Amino acid sequence: MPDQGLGSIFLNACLINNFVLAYFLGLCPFLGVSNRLETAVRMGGAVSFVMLVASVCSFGIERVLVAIDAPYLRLISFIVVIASTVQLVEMFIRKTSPALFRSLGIFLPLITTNCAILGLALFQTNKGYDFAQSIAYALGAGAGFTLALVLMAGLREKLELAPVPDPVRGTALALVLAGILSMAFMGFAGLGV
Amino acid sequence: MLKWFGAGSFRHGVHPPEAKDATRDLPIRRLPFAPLLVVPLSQHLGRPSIPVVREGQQVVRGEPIARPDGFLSVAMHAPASGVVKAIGLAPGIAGRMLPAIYLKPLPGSTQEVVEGTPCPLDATPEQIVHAIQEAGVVGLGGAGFPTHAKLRPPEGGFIDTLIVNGVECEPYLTTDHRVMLEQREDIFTGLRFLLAATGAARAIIGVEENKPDAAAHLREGLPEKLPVSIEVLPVKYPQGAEKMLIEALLGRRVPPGGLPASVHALCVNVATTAEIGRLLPHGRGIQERVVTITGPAVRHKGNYHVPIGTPLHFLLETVGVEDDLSRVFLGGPMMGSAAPCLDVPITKGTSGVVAFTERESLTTQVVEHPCIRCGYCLDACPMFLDPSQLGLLAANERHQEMADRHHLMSCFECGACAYVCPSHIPLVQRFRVAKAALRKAKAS
Amino acid sequence: MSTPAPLPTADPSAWSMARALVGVGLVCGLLIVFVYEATRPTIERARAEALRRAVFEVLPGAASSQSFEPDENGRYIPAGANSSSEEIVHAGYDTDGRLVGLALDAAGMGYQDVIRLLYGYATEAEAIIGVQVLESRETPGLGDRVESDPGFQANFERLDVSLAADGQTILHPIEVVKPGEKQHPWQIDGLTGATITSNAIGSILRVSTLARLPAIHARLGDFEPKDSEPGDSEPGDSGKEVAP
Amino acid sequence: MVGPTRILEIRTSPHLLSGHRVETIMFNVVLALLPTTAWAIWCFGLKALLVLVTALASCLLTERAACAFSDRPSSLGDGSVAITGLLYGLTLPPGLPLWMVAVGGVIGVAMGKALFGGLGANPFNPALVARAFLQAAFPVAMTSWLPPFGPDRFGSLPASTLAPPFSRAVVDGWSGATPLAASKFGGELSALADLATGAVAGSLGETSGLLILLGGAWLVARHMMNWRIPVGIFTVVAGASALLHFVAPESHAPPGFMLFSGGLMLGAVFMATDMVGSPVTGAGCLLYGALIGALVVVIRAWGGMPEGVMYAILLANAVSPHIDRWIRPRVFGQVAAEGDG
Amino acid sequence: MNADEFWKGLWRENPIFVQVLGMCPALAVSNTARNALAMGLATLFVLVASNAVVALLRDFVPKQVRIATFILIIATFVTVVDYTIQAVSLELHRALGAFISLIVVNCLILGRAEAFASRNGIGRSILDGAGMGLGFTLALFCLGAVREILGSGSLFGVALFHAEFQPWVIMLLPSGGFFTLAAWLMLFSRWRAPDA
Repeated sequence: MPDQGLGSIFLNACLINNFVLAYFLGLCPFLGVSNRLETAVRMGGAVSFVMLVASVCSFGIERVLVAIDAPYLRLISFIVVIASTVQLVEMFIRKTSPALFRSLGIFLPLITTNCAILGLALFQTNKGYDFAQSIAYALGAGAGFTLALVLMAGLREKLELAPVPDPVRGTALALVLAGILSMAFMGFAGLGV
Repeated sequence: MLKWFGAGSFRHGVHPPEAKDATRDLPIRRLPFAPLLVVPLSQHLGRPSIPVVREGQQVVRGEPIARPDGFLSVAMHAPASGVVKAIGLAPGIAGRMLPAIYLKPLPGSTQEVVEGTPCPLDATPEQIVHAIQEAGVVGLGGAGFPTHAKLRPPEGGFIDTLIVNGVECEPYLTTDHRVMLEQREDIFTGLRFLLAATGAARAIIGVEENKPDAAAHLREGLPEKLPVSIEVLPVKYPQGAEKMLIEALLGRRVPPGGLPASVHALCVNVATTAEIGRLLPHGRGIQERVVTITGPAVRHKGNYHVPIGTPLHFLLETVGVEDDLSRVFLGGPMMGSAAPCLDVPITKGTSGVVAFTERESLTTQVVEHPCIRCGYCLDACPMFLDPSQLGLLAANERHQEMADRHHLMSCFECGACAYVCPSHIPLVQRFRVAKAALRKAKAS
Repeated sequence: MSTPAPLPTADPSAWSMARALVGVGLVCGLLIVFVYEATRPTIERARAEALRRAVFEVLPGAASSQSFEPDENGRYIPAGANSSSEEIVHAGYDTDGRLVGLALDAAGMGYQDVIRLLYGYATEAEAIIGVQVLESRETPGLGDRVESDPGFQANFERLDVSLAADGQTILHPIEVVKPGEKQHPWQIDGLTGATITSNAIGSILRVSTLARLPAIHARLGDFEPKDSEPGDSEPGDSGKEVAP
Repeated sequence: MVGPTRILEIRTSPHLLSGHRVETIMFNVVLALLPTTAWAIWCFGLKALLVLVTALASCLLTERAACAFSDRPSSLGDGSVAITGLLYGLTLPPGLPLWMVAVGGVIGVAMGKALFGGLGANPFNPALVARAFLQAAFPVAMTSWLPPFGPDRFGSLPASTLAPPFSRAVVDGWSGATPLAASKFGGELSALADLATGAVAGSLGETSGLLILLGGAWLVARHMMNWRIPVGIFTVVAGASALLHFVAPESHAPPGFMLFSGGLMLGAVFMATDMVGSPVTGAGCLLYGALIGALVVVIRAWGGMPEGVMYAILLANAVSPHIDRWIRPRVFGQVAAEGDG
Repeated sequence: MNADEFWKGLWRENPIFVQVLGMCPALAVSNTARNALAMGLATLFVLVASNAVVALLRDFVPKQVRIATFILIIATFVTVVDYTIQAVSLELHRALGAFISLIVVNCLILGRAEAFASRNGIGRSILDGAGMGLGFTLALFCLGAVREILGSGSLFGVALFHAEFQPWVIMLLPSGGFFTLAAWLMLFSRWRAPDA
């Protein structure tokens, strides 16, 4: 792997190859909670946080798997470790900060089986990022996810007041918006070459 | 730029065509009594007055015919000498039937007015306030708020400036203009009463610069010891609104939901002031008011003393209207309401009658388009609201959100937003519906 | 594994929970290991085959190949099967066992994402004689033409990367010029409409050649077929394979 | 005569309307676009005319069909689609095959507008949605430029213009680079005078900055355009590019070049100012303009593409609901400390 | 009605067009019909196998660890599929990339395991899995076919048009995926409108 700069990795994960708009990862929360800006922001925060946790976890797991030469356990251990770590974090947050739990915590169980999280773990492993690069990647992916979610929520809140035809309302509308956003994000292509 | 912020004017607002030329120079004339006068018992905000006459009773012009029901209510006086024909329902301006006293003037009824107990200039504030209530004085600018009710400063507060509203920013109307030219002494007398009642140290008469003659006339006759100044303001709508006028003259902004008293000011319409000055020294009550009758459909446009309760059809017949009369507004075209039918009587709040023919109708044949978010309404709204967003929310019946997040209740329905709206969205109507829905929801 | 639980599910003991998890986990683990072992030879063969094909592609004339990696002294030694060193070099030999050239990995940021290349370096001519894109997410129909466009591929028939006299650097680092303006053997004719991608490829090659060629060139001897005959080792057990 | 029971037309106040009408606004925008359009046709000849006519026709027909499909009265009368069609046509390269022009027109109006509910509901500028779609769908055709003032430009057509539907465009003859591409990839700067008058290769409407400014000035004078948006864009683009040019003159073009090259003028004056997709408050518009300007500079300076105006505006369109949310007029009399609900 | 367990997934409760589940893989690998089909079949296999095993184990696994066990089972089958595809065709594996592994988090599979297989017998669960899996495959194929036909002018790699056909590159890009799915959803909601 080339030694990509951390900034370049961040930009790449955030804008150019936005997890939602270019990789279609995390579509369920993207379509599900982008109706309200407030929930969108909180969901974005929660996902970013879990991404960071998952990134650290999977970096460690991958080191272990390489050491014991068991690549075939990668998927299963990623998912198990990420899920249980998030569970622990959730319990910890519930104990220490009820306010934070109310704003982020309720999303945590939903996120553990989210493709964006596992996707992040798998991609960073495939790309062979080192620790710092993995963190930058996770931060970028989280920021990108939040950005897409927030933009989407703004658009959907605006369109709630518009006379959208019935067959379009709902998921189809969200997809069209996502498609246009995805086209707009193409403008970022090539940043940081 | 300084002028925008300091005394001079308020921000935002619109410039509708003034259309005052037809009547501004015509002296006030008197209109004859209609064959049957209809005096609604609720010509003001607050509780309706309680009749003190019976059916068949004879009354003399100026005699009280109803007494106030509580503090937020005023007395009524007979607009003509005649017989009480009935006490029943009559069509009101909003299309609803309201209780009213039907008065049939005697054939030979004169303009003579009966006098009551005069209120001296050196009376206590409480006495003045009471006298004003007994005189049946309400805001003659159109809002119809009982004037006496706002004269008392709030608990622990004080009023330092009395503002007399001679702005008359509504297009077409020249009532206040004529009053300022013809009833100068009454205005100053009224001012003395008001200053005494409120304890204000000074008074300012605000006049828009399209009435230079009125301002000059007032200045010339200004009594030496009266702490009154006359300020000329640039022409802008809705400068006549209390909050706008206070900002324009004093640079103070009344907080949302607050009263002028919260910035130590009080606004009284110039015609109301004149009426107080005219009535109180004689212990009289309001029996007539000055009304501008104008509009393309009116043949003899002018400013008239019209007895309260004169039905619209009589009034229009007297001044003559075109055959294809299609719309009649009571009050000005910006904030006045359209008369649902010609049975509606002139009330204390009716400052003008503007009639349009089908041909000249200003808003017929408009197609409503969706909001294109041009933002014109934001630049027009004197209250700094977002009428565009409010309109969209109203169309989706999200009334609670309108109030909670977009300050719907600060809207005083001046109509500046709907006036500039290129999509011709009836914004004010939607806001009224939303407010009504909210009130209903709150009540239940 | 399908024994129904004797206890009522309403009140599971810790034991039954642990038993279920461990039981399922064990069976799953076994299944995975079994499938992994069963498919591994096929997969490795396929991978090796793909790599070899790529090496032959960028080193025309090569008939066999062997992978090398540098040891701690910078000496290139035959690489192990699972070596993941980034410094790996694939040497290609012709049918007579002579060194045709070296195939090197290179990667860099393209228009959309990282582009991974394999390029063939002819040791005698000191030129790049073939480039193969291993991985790219470039815009279909635009950026991915670098793989298919014959005009663009023609740049790599003989792209000069000869070393400077001191052997420490490249005499003329590779540069990308506008389409149709190639004048020197070290220039790459850009691809119309895919400027970024062709620039990226040029830059990936330039960076890689500048960084790696001087060191490799100094140790060319390491790649000469010494004692061991090329083409005699078993496929799959080392990086060295035979042509079919 | 006046009968007492005569029923009158009832309507709530205000009973006066200003002269503003949606139709008038739209008509004036079209009017403001005319000089640019005429100049485009003069520069590029018959092919430009055909592209513009096709763009306009496809947009109008799609709108008509969408109205019929959703049982709405025809909305062609409000003139907004005409603007979309004209603007969309002006963003296209002159030799684009007409079938692609038509595809884009259908997509732009159907997907960029009708799906969201028609006039006033489209969060993105439909003309730019159409162009972005074409850019992504037919990248080669969308970046093949023909030089202006070609010989016999009114008598002949390039083969690409009339490419049969669904067929590749054969780019014949000289395919020029736009000034931006030449600057970005070749390090060449075109003369400012050429840029301002439009004697350069590029999309139909991105040729003459002066005529676009003229149209913009007309609209600003008539209060039909929010001047803050272009001002915000120009300020940020000029400022940022001046800074970049000062720091690294060899890799960054000077501000004058940045302002007059590419679609910046057309985008800033006519696209970004689309009322539906832009914020409603004055401060919001300035911010929105600044955001577009910043994005343009970022994409032009560091992105993969020579031009970024289209993407910058689409992205800003997506941000504009948030701007409207954050920047709201402070209701009269509210004290600053109270904050904004 | 046993047959209904099968048919509902194809049409009435189609996972993608009706339930809008499992969209990540549906969009990410549907740029050619072949990839879409391969992904669909891989999902089908995992779905059927995990449904069967979950149904089998439904009385053995206590409620508290149910989800964890399901994930274990699903992850196992996904790993199996991953290696199998790699063995069959490295190229296909490269095209599908990480999205094979991401079948694990396809909400469709966990959803069926939780909502159906853990409450029903093995036969019905297999039918349900097969129906849902086929419905998913069908939907994926619908997407993939449209995207490949327009985006490359071919279907399963076979050119459909004349050589001069201009491909619509956007169809192969993410935005094209969003648009195509949106179009299918709109079509479906129109088709189903009379039922609703």
